[in-house]
Amino acid sequence: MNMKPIYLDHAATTPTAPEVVQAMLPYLEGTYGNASSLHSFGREAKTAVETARGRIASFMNARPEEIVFTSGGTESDNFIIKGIALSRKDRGNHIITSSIEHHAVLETCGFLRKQGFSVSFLPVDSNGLVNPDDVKKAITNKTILITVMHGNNEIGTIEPVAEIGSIAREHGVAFHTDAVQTFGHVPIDVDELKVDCLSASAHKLHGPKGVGLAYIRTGTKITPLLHGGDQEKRRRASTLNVPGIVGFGRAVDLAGTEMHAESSRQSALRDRLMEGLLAEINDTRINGHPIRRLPNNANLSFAFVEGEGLLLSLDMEGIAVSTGSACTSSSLEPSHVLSAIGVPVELAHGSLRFTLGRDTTREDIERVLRVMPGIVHRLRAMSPLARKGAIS
Amino acid sequence: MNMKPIYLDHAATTPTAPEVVQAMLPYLEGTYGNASSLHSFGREAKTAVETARGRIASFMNARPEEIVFTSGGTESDNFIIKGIALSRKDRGNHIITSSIEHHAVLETCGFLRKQGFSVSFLPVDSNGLVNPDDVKKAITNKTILITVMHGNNEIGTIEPVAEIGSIAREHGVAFHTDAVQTFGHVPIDVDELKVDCLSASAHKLHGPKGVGLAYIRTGTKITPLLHGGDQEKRRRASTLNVPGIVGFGRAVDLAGTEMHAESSRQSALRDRLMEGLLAEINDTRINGHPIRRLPNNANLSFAFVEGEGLLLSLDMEGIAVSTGSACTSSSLEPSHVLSAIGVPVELAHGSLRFTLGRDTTREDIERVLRVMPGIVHRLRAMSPLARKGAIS
Amino acid sequence: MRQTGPYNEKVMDHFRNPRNAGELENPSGIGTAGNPVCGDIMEISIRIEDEVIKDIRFRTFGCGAAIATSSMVTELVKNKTIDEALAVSNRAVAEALGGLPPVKMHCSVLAEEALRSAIDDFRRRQGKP
Amino acid sequence: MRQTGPYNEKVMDHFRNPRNAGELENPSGIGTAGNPVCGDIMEISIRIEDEVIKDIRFRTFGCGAAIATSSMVTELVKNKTIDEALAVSNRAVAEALGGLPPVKMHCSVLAEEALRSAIDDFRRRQGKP
Ligand SMILES: Cc1ncc(COP(=O)(O)O)c(C=O)c1O
Ligand SMILES: Cc1ncc(COP(=O)(O)O)c(C=O)c1O
Repeated sequence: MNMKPIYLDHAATTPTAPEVVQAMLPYLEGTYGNASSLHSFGREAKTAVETARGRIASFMNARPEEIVFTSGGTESDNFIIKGIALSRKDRGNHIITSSIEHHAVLETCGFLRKQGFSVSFLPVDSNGLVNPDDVKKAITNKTILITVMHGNNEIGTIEPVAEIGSIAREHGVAFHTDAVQTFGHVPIDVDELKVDCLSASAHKLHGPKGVGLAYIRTGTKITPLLHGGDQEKRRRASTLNVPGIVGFGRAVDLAGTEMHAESSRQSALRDRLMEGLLAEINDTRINGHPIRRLPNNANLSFAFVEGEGLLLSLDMEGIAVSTGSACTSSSLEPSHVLSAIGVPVELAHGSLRFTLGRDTTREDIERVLRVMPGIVHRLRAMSPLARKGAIS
Repeated sequence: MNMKPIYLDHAATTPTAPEVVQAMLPYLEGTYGNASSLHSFGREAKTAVETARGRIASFMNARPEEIVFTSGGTESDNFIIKGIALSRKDRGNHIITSSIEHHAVLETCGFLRKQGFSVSFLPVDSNGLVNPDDVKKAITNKTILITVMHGNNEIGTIEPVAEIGSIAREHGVAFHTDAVQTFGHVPIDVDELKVDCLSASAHKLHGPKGVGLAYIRTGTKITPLLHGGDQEKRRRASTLNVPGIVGFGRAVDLAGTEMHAESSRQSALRDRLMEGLLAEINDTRINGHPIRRLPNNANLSFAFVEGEGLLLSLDMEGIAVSTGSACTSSSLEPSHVLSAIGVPVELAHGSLRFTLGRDTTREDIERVLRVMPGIVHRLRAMSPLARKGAIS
Repeated sequence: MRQTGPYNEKVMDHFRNPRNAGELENPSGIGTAGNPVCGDIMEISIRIEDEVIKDIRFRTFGCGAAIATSSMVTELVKNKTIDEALAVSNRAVAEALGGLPPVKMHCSVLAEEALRSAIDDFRRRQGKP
Repeated sequence: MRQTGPYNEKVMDHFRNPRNAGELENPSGIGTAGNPVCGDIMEISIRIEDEVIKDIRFRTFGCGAAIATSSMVTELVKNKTIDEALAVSNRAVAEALGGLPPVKMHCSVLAEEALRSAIDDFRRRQGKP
């Protein structure tokens, strides 16, 4: 098999853009100072960090001092959720979230529950949408934090964040959104979204792995997760990852330039993929919202077969996809997101996520459409669930 | 001023070695998969991570599964100290540490104190050594954790970690050491050191910024700091920083090859620097242990002058040094480490840390020795503290 | 054994080219194990003559390891006596495949169970316990 | 103003080439502010003729900003009347330097204090309140 590999797992991580690598190299090679040092080596590093911070802030309509650099989306989620919970625990102990959050949010909420907080996990409709009315009804006088994601990493549904933000403001409750999947892919304006805090991760938008950000609106008190030195105005200690932050800045620049064009290009290809698969393969369904969804996300369930077999078969063809979110792809349980939108368990087991990127071409999609039917057919022929008549 | 810049602040951060950058590039450019993904992109990434983990483990005589990759020394310290404290809080609430720890340890202990833990900060002698007898005396039946650093980041003193480890074992108390300054600079064997947990940070040994490790001995229960996906056997969630980890692995390889030779080369240069400064400049003292110290660390106090003025004057000559640890170099208080070893406050204000590295040459040291006396003299001439007779 | 994925080459070979996939017409016994909710279900049909498994087929809904263990178990017991077949443990199946990742060992248990269940079905049809 | 370090070029210029550093012989007044424990101490000596500061010198133990503000305050008040000098606020010193980092604003306060203290000393020697 000597065909060009086709990477359709951009929601797991994206290729680092060549422009980003170029931007990072000087800070890996020559300009290696510690951004906290007073001497010229340190000052050069600091200037680079502050330039990146300024650009990223303006990209999301925030102020530079509202951006705290972290090691990624998970740290941002943990920092914000635990940090707000701890700093507000005198006011209440109730947190509202949705049942389709990323594990970085769900497990953090689970941890806080063990520490004495109480957590409401709101249901979603069959398209994966949280109902803002449910949020309103869940608020009690103990509620200190609402955390609802911007775009779902599995099914791509984009949540009504601004509406939830209005409700949070009316009730004086802090509001966080996990924007790891949307940042750099759809426009983000923290004022329009009415969020107090937001998480993002550079490697999801062609930036480097190991760097992310927490947006913390001015005036929002938060307890640090990493205690230590004075970095990041004492909100996050540790030597700044200068090359990573510079790369993140460059990736955001690229997103600023390309996002609109890429979003329509990718969603057209994505639609072709979904329609083609539906047309060619019986007993297939699309998961997630038909319209309010990430431009690069397609999630489909193929009845009677199991996702890992599909994934391995595609991998043998050089095509990389995912069965669930990457971090749970070795788990045996079906996706909590597919369960939440009511996909029957057997069907959930037969689901694949295709996520496109900057490097995805029309030919890539056509090749997937050529090989998928055969793969599904072969596995269905082996499956005890497939009634003969049902096999496409 | 067109002279070659001289970097003598390796304790703040080190230049990333060219070999390390070379090793990272393929993982920034082509092999960009998420190490949790099942497809070939993910598996290549995973293989690279596991190769690095194996090498790093054997470098410190640990098992691969005892290494958890983190974002740096601060995260490792926070993870281990909070994680052990939380997981053992049913057994007791007492933590023992020293008064000369890095802020990443001190502030974390301070945070835990606010959460209801009690912390003993042990004194050190005038060379900066913790007395193992003091540790023994401080242990109560509530003690759950002892954390004492391996090598001090300001004065370079190397603590009697193995002796403290024996005491911790006798009493069934978990023992952590912050080895951020020693890792890759002096030999480390977790069995000889008798530690249960250890922190290290790649950028202190010519590796990249933004990656570190927590060593967690098999059988040591620990609550995660970053909750989320299943990475790192559920001890630390978040997409693995593949290029960073690969770079860390390469840096450890280099340390394995060069450490012994570099340690004697650097300590000879360091001794020449200390002796030269003492001989040329009156009213100067050396801080830290005369023998048990990091091979690359010189810390001196120059009476009657203030450190920042010295630092800026050296910076004007292209020479980078530090007044305290980098992360506190913008603080007004004198170093807590110098206070703890009994340096009078005025003298503490006039202290500089010179830390050498792989790239430091004999000529660099000679140039420092040529310019330092004039700089001190000039500032002393301006100082109201210097009695005329005392000015060198 | 070389790992080219989550699985070694031998597992991948059985996943790619499964032996004895399908269903026997008029089998002497059929057995199943697992359930679709857990994401794994195996069905084994056998033809037995003189206490010997003369022919065997499997159908599996499940991950790569589930398909490979099904394939392997059919190879291991084909042309064996029932007693010999019953002596094939789940470990033996996993070992014949050159090992399975720890999280996938349950697949080999399912393969053993499906086989036993097919043999039980055969005995039941014969009126034996 | 361009920042080439923790400080802008003007601050660095006064740090590199401080104006009026030293001590006057037989001054009309001497004042100090700060203390070495905090890491900053300034000493200002003045020669006053006809209520005008004819000459002024400083000695400072402290950070770059402390040295630069000392230097700047001496420039600002030299050849001014005492009343004019007393009207020079710490903000004015900082502004004349093109700004100071927030953590260093206290240095400009010390400079103002040292000057006032030297003027007080002069008054005391004159027997005035
Ligand atoms: C929605 C969402 N939140 C959080 C994360 C965690 O980000 P990271 O892996 O960079 O820590 C991810 C990706 O894995 C994600 O998709
Ligand atoms: C002893 C010690 N511990 C912890 C740290 C923190 O490491 P990092 O900055 O990589 O988080 C440092 C360095 O800053 C250190 O010297």
